[in-house]
Amino acid sequence: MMVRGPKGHAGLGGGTDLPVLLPAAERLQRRSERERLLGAPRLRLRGRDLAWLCLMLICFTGYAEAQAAAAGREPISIALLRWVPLLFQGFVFNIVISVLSMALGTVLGVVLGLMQISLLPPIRFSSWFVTQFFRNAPWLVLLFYCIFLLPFEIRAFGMRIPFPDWIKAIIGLSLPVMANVSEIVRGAVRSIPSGQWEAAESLAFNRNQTIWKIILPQCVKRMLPPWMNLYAILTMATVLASIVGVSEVMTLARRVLAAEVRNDLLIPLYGMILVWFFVYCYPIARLTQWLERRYAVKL
Amino acid sequence: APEAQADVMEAIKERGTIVVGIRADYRPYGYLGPNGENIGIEPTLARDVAERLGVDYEFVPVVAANRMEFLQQGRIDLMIATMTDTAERRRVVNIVEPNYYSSGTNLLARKGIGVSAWEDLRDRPICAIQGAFYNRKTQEEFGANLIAFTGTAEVLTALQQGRCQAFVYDDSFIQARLQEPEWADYEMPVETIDDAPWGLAVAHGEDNFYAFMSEVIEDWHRTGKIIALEEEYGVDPIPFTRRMHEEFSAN
Amino acid sequence: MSAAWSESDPIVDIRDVHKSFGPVQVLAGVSLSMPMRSTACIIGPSGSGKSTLLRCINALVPIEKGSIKVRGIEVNDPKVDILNLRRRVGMVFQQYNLFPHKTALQNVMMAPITVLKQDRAEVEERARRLLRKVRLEGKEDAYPGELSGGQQQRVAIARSLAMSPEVMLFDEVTAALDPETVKEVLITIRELAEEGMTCLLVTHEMGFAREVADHIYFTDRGLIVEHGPPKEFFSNPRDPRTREFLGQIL
Amino acid sequence: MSAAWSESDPIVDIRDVHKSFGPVQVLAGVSLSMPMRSTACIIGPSGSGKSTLLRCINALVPIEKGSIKVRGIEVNDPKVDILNLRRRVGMVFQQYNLFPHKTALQNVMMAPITVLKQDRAEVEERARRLLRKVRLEGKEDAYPGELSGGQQQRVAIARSLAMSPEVMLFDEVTAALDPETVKEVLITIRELAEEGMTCLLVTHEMGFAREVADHIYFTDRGLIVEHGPPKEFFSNPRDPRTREFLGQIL
Amino acid sequence: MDVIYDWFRQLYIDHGINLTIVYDRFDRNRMLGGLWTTIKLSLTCLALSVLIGLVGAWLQGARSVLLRAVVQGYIQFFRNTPPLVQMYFFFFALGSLMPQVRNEFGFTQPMIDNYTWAIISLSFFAGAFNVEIFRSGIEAVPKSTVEAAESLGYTRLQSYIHVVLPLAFRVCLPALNNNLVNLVKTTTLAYAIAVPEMLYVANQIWSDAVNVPEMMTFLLFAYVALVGILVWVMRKWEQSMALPGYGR
Ligand SMILES: Nc1ncnc2c1ncn2[C@@H]1O[C@H](COP(=O)(O)OP(=O)(O)OP(=O)(O)O)[C@@H](O)[C@H]1O
Ligand SMILES: Nc1ncnc2c1ncn2[C@@H]1O[C@H](COP(=O)(O)OP(=O)(O)OP(=O)(O)O)[C@@H](O)[C@H]1O
Ligand SMILES: [Mg+2]
Ligand SMILES: [Mg+2]
Repeated sequence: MMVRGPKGHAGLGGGTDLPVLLPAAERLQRRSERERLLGAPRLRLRGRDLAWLCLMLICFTGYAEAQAAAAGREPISIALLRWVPLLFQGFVFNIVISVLSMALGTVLGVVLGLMQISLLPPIRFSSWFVTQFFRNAPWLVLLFYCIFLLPFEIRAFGMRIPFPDWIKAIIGLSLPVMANVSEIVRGAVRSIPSGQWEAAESLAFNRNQTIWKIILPQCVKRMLPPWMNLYAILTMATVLASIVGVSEVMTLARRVLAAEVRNDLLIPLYGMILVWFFVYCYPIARLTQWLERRYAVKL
Repeated sequence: APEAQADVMEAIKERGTIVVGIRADYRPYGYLGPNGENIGIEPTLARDVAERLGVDYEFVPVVAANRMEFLQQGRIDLMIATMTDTAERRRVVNIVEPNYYSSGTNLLARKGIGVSAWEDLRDRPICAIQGAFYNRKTQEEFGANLIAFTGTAEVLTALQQGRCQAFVYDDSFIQARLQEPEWADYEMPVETIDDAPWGLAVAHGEDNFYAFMSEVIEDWHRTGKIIALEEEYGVDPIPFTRRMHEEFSAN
Repeated sequence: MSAAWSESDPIVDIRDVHKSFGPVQVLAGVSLSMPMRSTACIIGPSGSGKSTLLRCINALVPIEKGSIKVRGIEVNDPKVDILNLRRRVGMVFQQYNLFPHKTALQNVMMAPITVLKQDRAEVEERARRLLRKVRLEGKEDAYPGELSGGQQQRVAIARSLAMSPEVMLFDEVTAALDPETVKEVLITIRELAEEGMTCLLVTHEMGFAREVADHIYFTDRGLIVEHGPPKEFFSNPRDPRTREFLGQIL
Repeated sequence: MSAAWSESDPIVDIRDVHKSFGPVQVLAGVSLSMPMRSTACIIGPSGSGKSTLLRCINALVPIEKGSIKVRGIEVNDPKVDILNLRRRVGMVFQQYNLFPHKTALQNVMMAPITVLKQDRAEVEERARRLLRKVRLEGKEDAYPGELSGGQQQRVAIARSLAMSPEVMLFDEVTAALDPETVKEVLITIRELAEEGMTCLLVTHEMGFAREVADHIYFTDRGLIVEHGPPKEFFSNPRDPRTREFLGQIL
Repeated sequence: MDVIYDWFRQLYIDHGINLTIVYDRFDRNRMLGGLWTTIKLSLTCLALSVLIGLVGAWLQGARSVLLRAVVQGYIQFFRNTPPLVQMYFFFFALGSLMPQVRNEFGFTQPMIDNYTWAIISLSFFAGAFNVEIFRSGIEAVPKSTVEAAESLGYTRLQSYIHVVLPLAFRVCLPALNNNLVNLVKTTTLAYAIAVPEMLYVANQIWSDAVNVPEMMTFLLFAYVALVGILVWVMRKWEQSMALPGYGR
């Protein structure tokens, strides 16, 4: 149970081995306490989803394998394994691109979102316009423009500095991410009761302090699910990066299928990629759920 | 693009590398080797170009949506990417004469569906590959109900599942499939049409490079290099390459 | 601050303030002035514009006509350093408006640390003292969602006091409080007034108003109908509306 | 409802109720029983568990030990038809909890239409009458965000009354109200009691409690320390804690 | 009309800007067909995905552990795997397991066609996101407001419909907007299973006429316009639902 010091201070110096973790632990415990009270325990599924998915795929591969054997062809698993190293390289590209463009897009998007709630009409309007444009434009088209508008190498001081395709992909993908984040921020801020603004203002918080210390922290919980959604969408959209010339996993998969000229590889191959994505994204989903709980505010 | 004004041959030599746009998803013309390297007839030709220039090579796999832009912009110096030579394309890039290859169009169809001429395709669901240049004709002239997928694996699966009755594609690919036992129930029921030449391309304004490549292609035809490559990659030499070989080796 | 203001002038000086929300006229020419170190109470029927007036003083809502001066500085002047003003004017809201993502203690500590950049340890000590003063020891680490109505109200009081403002605006500060705590608050406010703070309170508790205030204002339909020192005001109201209102007290 | 219950039995019967929030024990064995048509007040220091007790009666929070019977029906029985129960038990919350997306009128009309499936026109008429009764004519189309504290509180009262429940639980229903309105509410509650409603009120206004209640309960730290009819209770409290508390009234 | 067509033909000859979709009858018709397919696909998927979102969010609060686990599994699967692959799975793997029907040529073919599979898979995909979005909105509704509804005798469904959802909508509308906009754009993925929507048609046209930049720009305008209509409607709705007392 809670250890309370003489001043009613929680935990600290209570002689436990992990004093640093205590506040969080206590908070979590309080949350679970609360969840019990509210009668809405949050589900913890851990690996169950994954197990199901794998089972499904094993069945399917087994079925395909039997077919291949009947047709006297090389087993599917062997054919697949041959390509795993190459495909995995492509997959790493997907992840790198998604992580970096998410980071870039989020930073830009928060700024843009805050500009959308600015008190100055020109800033508000222009940021609204930028947001709308980049959110509504198809991702593929934005990436395509990146081929045009960004050079493939930069010449400076007589040197050629290559401007690799994957950086173009990051830039091209971060634009729609930025616009989406901007809307998420605007929406969350708008849903906070005005009493919170007034309270902060009456305590002489300036606008920045109000936003960063009072409003945004309360928004975190409600911004996390759409933000995670966005990340999922982005990760899946990294597939489009092939247009700027990045050999990401889906492009490679298509090439592998062409090289093998075996259509019975189609489903197992994509199935394998599906599992990779899942194995990568699922822990992130769990993490955000945990973060969501961490930032939950009792209303 | 402004880049094209400077002579690309110079740039290649200065750089020590030629950047070639190739296909990576069309066996046997350009596809992935077991270690992920680009192999096939066209990459081999590209390597030959690099050798002749005495430089290294770098491959950039291209698709229909980006290959012209890559070439115009200078991202690639040369494109050998199974591109059919058409008037529209000549406007955008400089397609080198003579053509280096050619292909015809035919059908892969289940036996006994009652198609014996192109006209029989009317209103039937027919599979195709997205972006192929004969798709329009198949639809417009023969009235087929076209279902185009991105890759051959998808098409072949759809064909086997009965989602379409035939697959309209390059005849060399179809011939290769018909050799396999899996496709024993299928046939190539119509005459090959549209013997369409393939062109390799350089950017507009690169006249030196154009002249150089033109000679290279002639030399390929003269020496029979392309026929040799066809044989190496298991394709029956097509009439076009044989004819070109005869033509150029004669004079 | 303003060169023209001296301590003998009214610290809060409101002249003919008008305010409407759309078609609803809420303040229809309110004037009021408070000398330093004084405590005034505003009483009046619900919806007569009391909360709105307090919010105008703190520049949370703009006014349409009239002037509000705090320490001689016009609150509605767009050029005025509004943050500086708000640092000197504290407010306790009718609905508390605590920050739900912070514990009681953090709610109290936040503003001095963030706004006044005061030393954290020192602020924490003061915050704990203030929470003790409003009898909330043991609830320091509770979140607003875990506090009863009266407890939240008291956190709100402590939060405002932690800024040591020169003028305090209390909006129905005793509404959720039991008589015992009301008495504590009364004592606290008296202490504060002695220490030099000026307090303006809105309240429905006449007993509390009588005890705490130097001066009582009675509002009705956006106007100050009557005002005067509490003794006089309660024993001998002149305006019929006031008389009627006071006649209803149980 | 229950066959075992007759009108002469207590309509609300609470026995030894315990309730904790985590480590905080809020109710430590509360017992209370109300005959039909009676009006009782709960008074006590802030944080003593008054609101929690009301919420337990309405089955908004589960209890850990003890029994709460309304019309002879055990509230915490998982098999009980909780909706039916709640339709008969109305509640006005300390924080009003109005539906912010509905106007005052809609707030009052919603439940009878949705829950009781009553005729819209008839409900609207009754709703307007109720809003007039709490003196909110002219504010029918205002959203809660556009109402003053007291106005919101009155909408909340009207909303509960519109369901014509048999038992009403009022949590600090007069907190945001001025004396005039308090008096109106008092009259309203008396009328309701005469019409057969049973009312349980939590209040900090002793004057109001004395006037309205048949019986007063005093809670402290989760226990009912003393109870009795108002006259007796206020004039002659036996428990020292009660005496101390009442001594603080201004 | 012909004047316009000629003008565009001349534009190509003089400036190399090749808009075959204007002057070429065949391309024009197939692009119109593509536009129509995209609109139909978008509208159907929008409606279905919102429905799935609402039901899913409701089921997430269900008592049955099993039901909640199913909803969770559904969300996690669809959210964390590429929609393109999902589409392949639906079409090629699941599609082949469905009953076969005999077509007019006397052959058997799978019962559900590619257009229907596109609708199914896109709706499920976007629906998974909508569930999460609605959930975040629902969790932002103050517990006390729900309690008020409960104490008035609302059933869980009634309070969900009349109180929780209207408030949750207001919180999550921008996020929902984002997702629906993304859904309209994601309909382009249907090209993978040969549904002739706009990208599919554009892809064929730029392969034929070598006018990738023109077609890309056309796609940009077409989608910005399509999505713009959606956003405009949603924005009107958002404004009409704005509440006094929220935001600043
Ligand atoms: N969700 C919760 N979690 C933890 N503690 C809680 C929670 N809700 C209430 N409490 C605690 O329970 C105690 C009683 O709360 P309750 O709201 O019943 O008090 P009250 O008698 O109504 O007080 P007031 O007169 O101030 O409204 C308080 O000390 C409060 O801090
Ligand atoms: N945002 C708003 N939009 C429209 N009308 C408003 C708004 N805020 C307040 N009002 C109206 O202004 C009037 C005065 O409100 P105010 O909150 O100042 O009253 P009050 O005197 O504090 O009342 P109470 O004692 O009930 O708190 C009320 O009639 C209210 O309906
Ligand atoms: Mg008020
Ligand atoms: Mg209470």
